[in-house]
Amino acid sequence: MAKADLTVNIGGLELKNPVMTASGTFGYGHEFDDFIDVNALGGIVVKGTTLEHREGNNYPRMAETPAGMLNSVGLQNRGAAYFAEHIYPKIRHYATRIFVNVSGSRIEDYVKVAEMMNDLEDIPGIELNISCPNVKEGGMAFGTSCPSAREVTKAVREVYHKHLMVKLSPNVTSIVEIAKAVEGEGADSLSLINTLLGIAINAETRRPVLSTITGGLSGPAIKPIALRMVWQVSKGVKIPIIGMGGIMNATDAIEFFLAGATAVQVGTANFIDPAVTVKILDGIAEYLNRHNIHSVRDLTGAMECC
Amino acid sequence: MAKADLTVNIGGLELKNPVMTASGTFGYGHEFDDFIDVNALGGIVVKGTTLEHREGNNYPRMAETPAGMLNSVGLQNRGAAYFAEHIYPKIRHYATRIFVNVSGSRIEDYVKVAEMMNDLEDIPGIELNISCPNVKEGGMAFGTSCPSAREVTKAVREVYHKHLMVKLSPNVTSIVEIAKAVEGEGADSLSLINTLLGIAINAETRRPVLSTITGGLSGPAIKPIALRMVWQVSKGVKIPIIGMGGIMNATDAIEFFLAGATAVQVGTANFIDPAVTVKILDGIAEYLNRHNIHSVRDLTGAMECC
Amino acid sequence: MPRKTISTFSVSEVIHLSPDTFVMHLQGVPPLPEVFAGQFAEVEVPGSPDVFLRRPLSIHAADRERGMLSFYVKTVGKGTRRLSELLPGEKVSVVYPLGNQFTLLNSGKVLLVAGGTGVAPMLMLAQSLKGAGAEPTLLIGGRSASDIHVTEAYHEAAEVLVTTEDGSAGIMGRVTDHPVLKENFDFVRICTCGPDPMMKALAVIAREKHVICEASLENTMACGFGACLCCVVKTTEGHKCVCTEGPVFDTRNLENW
Amino acid sequence: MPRKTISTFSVSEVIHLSPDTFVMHLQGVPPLPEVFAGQFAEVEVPGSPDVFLRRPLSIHAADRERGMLSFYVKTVGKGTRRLSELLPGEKVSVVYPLGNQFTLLNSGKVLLVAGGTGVAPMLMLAQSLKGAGAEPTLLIGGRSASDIHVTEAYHEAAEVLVTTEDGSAGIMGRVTDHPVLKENFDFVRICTCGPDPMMKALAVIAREKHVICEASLENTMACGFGACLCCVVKTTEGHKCVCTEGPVFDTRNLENW
Ligand SMILES: Cc1cc2nc3c(=O)[nH]c(=O)nc-3n(C[C@H](O)[C@H](O)[C@H](O)COP(=O)(O)OP(=O)(O)OC[C@H]3O[C@@H](n4cnc5c(N)ncnc54)[C@H](O)[C@@H]3O)c2cc1C
Ligand SMILES: Cc1cc2nc3c(=O)[nH]c(=O)nc-3n(C[C@H](O)[C@H](O)[C@H](O)COP(=O)(O)OP(=O)(O)OC[C@H]3O[C@@H](n4cnc5c(N)ncnc54)[C@H](O)[C@@H]3O)c2cc1C
Ligand SMILES: Cc1cc2nc3c(=O)[nH]c(=O)nc-3n(C[C@H](O)[C@H](O)[C@H](O)COP(=O)(O)O)c2cc1C
Ligand SMILES: Cc1cc2nc3c(=O)[nH]c(=O)nc-3n(C[C@H](O)[C@H](O)[C@H](O)COP(=O)(O)O)c2cc1C
Ligand code: FES
Ligand code: FES
Repeated sequence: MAKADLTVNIGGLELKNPVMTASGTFGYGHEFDDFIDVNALGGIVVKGTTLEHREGNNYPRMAETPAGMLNSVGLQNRGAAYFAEHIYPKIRHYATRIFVNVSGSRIEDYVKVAEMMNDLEDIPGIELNISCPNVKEGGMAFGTSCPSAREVTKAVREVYHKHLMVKLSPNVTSIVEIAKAVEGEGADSLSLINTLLGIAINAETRRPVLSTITGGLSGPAIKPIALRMVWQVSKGVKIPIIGMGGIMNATDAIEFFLAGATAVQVGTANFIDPAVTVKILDGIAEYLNRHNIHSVRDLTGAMECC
Repeated sequence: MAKADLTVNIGGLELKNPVMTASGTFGYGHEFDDFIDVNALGGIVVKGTTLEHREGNNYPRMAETPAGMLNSVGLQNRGAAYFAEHIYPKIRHYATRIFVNVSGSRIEDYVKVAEMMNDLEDIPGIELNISCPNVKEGGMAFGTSCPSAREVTKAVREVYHKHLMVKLSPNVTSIVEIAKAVEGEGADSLSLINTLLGIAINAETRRPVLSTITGGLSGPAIKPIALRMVWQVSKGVKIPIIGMGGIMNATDAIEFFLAGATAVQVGTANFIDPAVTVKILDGIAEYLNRHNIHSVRDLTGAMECC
Repeated sequence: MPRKTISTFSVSEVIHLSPDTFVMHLQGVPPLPEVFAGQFAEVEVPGSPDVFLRRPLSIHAADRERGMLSFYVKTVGKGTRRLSELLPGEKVSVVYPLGNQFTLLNSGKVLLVAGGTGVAPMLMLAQSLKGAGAEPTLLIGGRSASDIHVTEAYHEAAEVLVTTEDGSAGIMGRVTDHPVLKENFDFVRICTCGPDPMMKALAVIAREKHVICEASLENTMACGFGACLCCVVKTTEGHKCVCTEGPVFDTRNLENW
Repeated sequence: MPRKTISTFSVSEVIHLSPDTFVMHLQGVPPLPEVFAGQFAEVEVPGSPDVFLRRPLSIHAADRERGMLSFYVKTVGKGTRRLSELLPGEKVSVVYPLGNQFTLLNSGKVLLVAGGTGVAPMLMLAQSLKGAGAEPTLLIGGRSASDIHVTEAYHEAAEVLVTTEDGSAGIMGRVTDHPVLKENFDFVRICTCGPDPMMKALAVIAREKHVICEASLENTMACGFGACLCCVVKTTEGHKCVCTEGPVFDTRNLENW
């Protein structure tokens, strides 16, 4: 039979396949050059980029949890100008779509970074991170109320002319309301979910494991919640959804498509198997062939239930 | 050294120890008679009881997930009157505190069941379940907004004269606000967390695993989230907290005490090891002895961080 | 009913009958509690990162005095795969005996019908029926000869009949195609375990023949002993737990059967 | 630096040196990539329900031609416990070689100081230094004689000195009490791996003696190759990843050392 068609289209932007990497889990891509051909991926989202250089939170920043982990990196990065000058030139020639995850504490900062990203020719889009649970002000605060989610999306939309993906927080009562608010302000796509706020405690020392006490939970533990949110949001909005949360293999990725995602991002799994993304790609192709499905696009929202 | 003191006091009600069982995971207690001495426990919460008999949701009601499970039992029970007449007489003589988990879809129903429970001498308290994610109306809807949480607590408090524990939903933006609202209406204690809303999908059949599509996620996967919520709520309210979510062993239970819980409930772990509760009890005593701590009460909120 | 226990067994042998079917023999501390035909166990899957819950498996054989418990298992997913790889000496925790049992008639011809791993409880059932005074006939269906693993013990306990879909053993077709269900049907009861469609077809035949059909169900379970209410089946009296009020049901009591 | 790889090894032997210390020998497909003293690997913990992430372990020995990789491990928790129980033939996935390395001086006396499992990278380091033309002295500290496992290979590569807290082997006290650090200190450099307080004390001594101290850190890690930014240490130039810019640091660059 014909080779499976893996191309997808997220709001006008074509990806050669639906497997992207999640911000903060894939560095700038080149960290994986020894393990895989990064060009094989549908897209990569580089780590959270803020206007200014940030040192991030103090060590320890990581705690292993059942089928998952907590992190409190806290957006450590060299700032948007450094990215544009020093990192972008090194990675722009990857034959994959590179998205910059734009993070911040103030709306003006988001706007400034977004403006700077307009000028980077080989950056076809940004992922607006309004859901980082690991910084004191801003971050998640924007993503957990409709008015603030609306406000920051609107401000960035006004200045940013390419693909605007907005990344939603799962730490909310109704993610659909936030999704609709953001869609209403002109987002081109939605990515979800960011991490769930959690704590790990060391019973022997009677201290929190993380320097920040709370951190963001990722990994397979959160997959059922992520699938539910993708499914709910896909019923509530028209723009495409990029699903993530605990994807470890092709079957997990397919579940996200069935729930309503057009593409997926792989996060924590990269730490455990740095070649996992290409294995997921192969597995998706194998699934499509085995089920005689021509295009991966036919899986989006194809869960039979209602 | 002296034997560890395991007694705890939840808002005036003394428990012989802090290990209780979670509603819906321990039947009416007698299901465990072959495995453990139920009288050894600090308390048991019997399954969700509604005014009328309920058939619950259709099969399948269960999906295994990474380090957890989804359920959509949907409050199957014979109704409060049946409980009072046929079940209560059989279990009232357990030498442990028996709490009835009162569930419903309408405020009048909660109130009627609570009233009936007043008369059951050997039921020292009820757990008001405003957080069930598995029924169409009511349940979780009450627990995810402050006004409705306040309203139902107030109505039940007016008629119920014994210990009123209110069980909170984790599917909210700010569990602290809900907790404060409920405390303000006179709850004696808070129990948290109920399950997180999730989905499991069978990629091969392209169908949801559960008949209801969504279900409630429990087990170790949710422990970091539960610990975080217990910690947040314990900083925001003065009434005691009964913590739960993924407790599998004594170390997990101790983490909940450190985060701010006065007692704990063990849920899903009972399915995997029906004797787990007494092992947890032994483990807590061993921990106290090893650390030279006289009373388990000294662990509550003892996480050193701030 | 005997008391339920949680016991630790040690693997004595895993015998592979075919690429996806194996018998697992466990050694415990005798004497074991009494076990009845049709009862099951909730078996731990040790050392498996992906498996959270125990797995329900019918008790295939139990030797009280020697402390042996056996399971007849088909590899269908991660848990059964891991069980198939267990090495002698590995420890496995087992919660058992669980559930009700097939009715042990003490006279008359009883037809046992097994499809796939539905054969698991059938040897013990045949032996028990024969011991009680009934005359068991065991009809086993599979896709091909490699699915049928009938040892001497089966022939000692029952008259054994076989169907295979490809005709490579016994009569070609499905169990429901076997002549024993058609001409001269002289059984007083049918006991069955296997895929739902097969058992439903047998329930229909039993109704036509005016005999009782007992079917053993395999609903997914979280606990296995009545605590979670996840395993329900719709009966004429509402939802019943397969783990405590089953797994064996009189099919007349099942809705839509 | 050699390319990093993910490779599957098979356990050839787990040798228990004491109740909580073992050496794990793995067999891979030769030739292995070149490995330098101080580098580490991210080792899968196979078949463990409680372990989600890989575990970082220093490479204790590597034989490129024969395809052997060895680790020197202390059992401290669930992951290391499971590794200690691996049986010959079990498969383990390893991501390596990771991190930088100790500086290989080609002349002068170099003092290597190891505490606890800090001894893991020290044999290879001593051998490499000796091969390069330097003169290594290896000072190993433990609680008692049963913590010290010095084989002939150590004596061939370095002069070996020992301290134990209870005096059951070598000099009584901690490594920092050893006279070699006091009188006639004629080392050009200190290389150390072990508990932070020990390494910090050595950094202070090195500063007094006006020599460089290289310390190998063991921060908790999620990835091991620079992707997660979880393993940072504060340096004079801000946060640096221990997994890519370390694990070996010149202690002058570490804040509060
Ligand atoms: C009372 C009872 C007795 C049983 N006796 C036996 C026996 O003697 N021998 C035997 O081989 N099996 C028996 N089973 C079935 C057995 O429990 C399942 O095959 C097993 O749990 C699958 O586990 P797994 O991890 O290998 O599969 P998983 O990886 O969990 O699942 C693999 C696939 O099988 C499906 N599946 C899993 N369990 C069931 C189920 N119970 N019903 C329908 N689909 C399911 C899943 O949805 C999935 O698609 C019995 C089940 C019950 C309830
Ligand atoms: C670069 C590097 C090289 C290492 N080399 C070796 C080696 O050669 N031999 C060896 O035995 N160990 C080495 N370690 C330490 C080793 O990685 C940990 O001991 C191991 O990960 C513990 O896993 P576990 O599952 O047994 O413990 P867990 O069950 O995860 O934890 C048990 C206890 O140990 C604590 N703990 C775990 N890891 C660390 C850590 N990195 N720092 C401080 N506390 C920790 C936990 O907080 C917990 O209290 C190295 C670490 C790093 C980063
Ligand atoms: C170590 C780490 C760092 C992360 N950093 C960021 C970040 O900078 N920006 C962001 O939007 N999300 C960040 N995330 C969240 C991930 O992009 C992703 O949303 C989340 O981990 C869920 O996916 P997963 O379960 O596949 O990891 C980070 C996650 C981890 C584990
Ligand atoms: C099968 C099942 C049934 C449940 N039924 C109820 C219920 O009737 N009422 C209720 O308040 N919580 C119910 N719960 C939620 C538990 O009481 C508990 O809040 C949750 O499972 C988290 O704890 P755990 O991770 O220890 O299981 C149920 C949970 C499970 C798994
Ligand atoms: S499996 Fe839990 S009640 Fe039947
Ligand atoms: S461990 Fe991931 S960056 Fe160092």
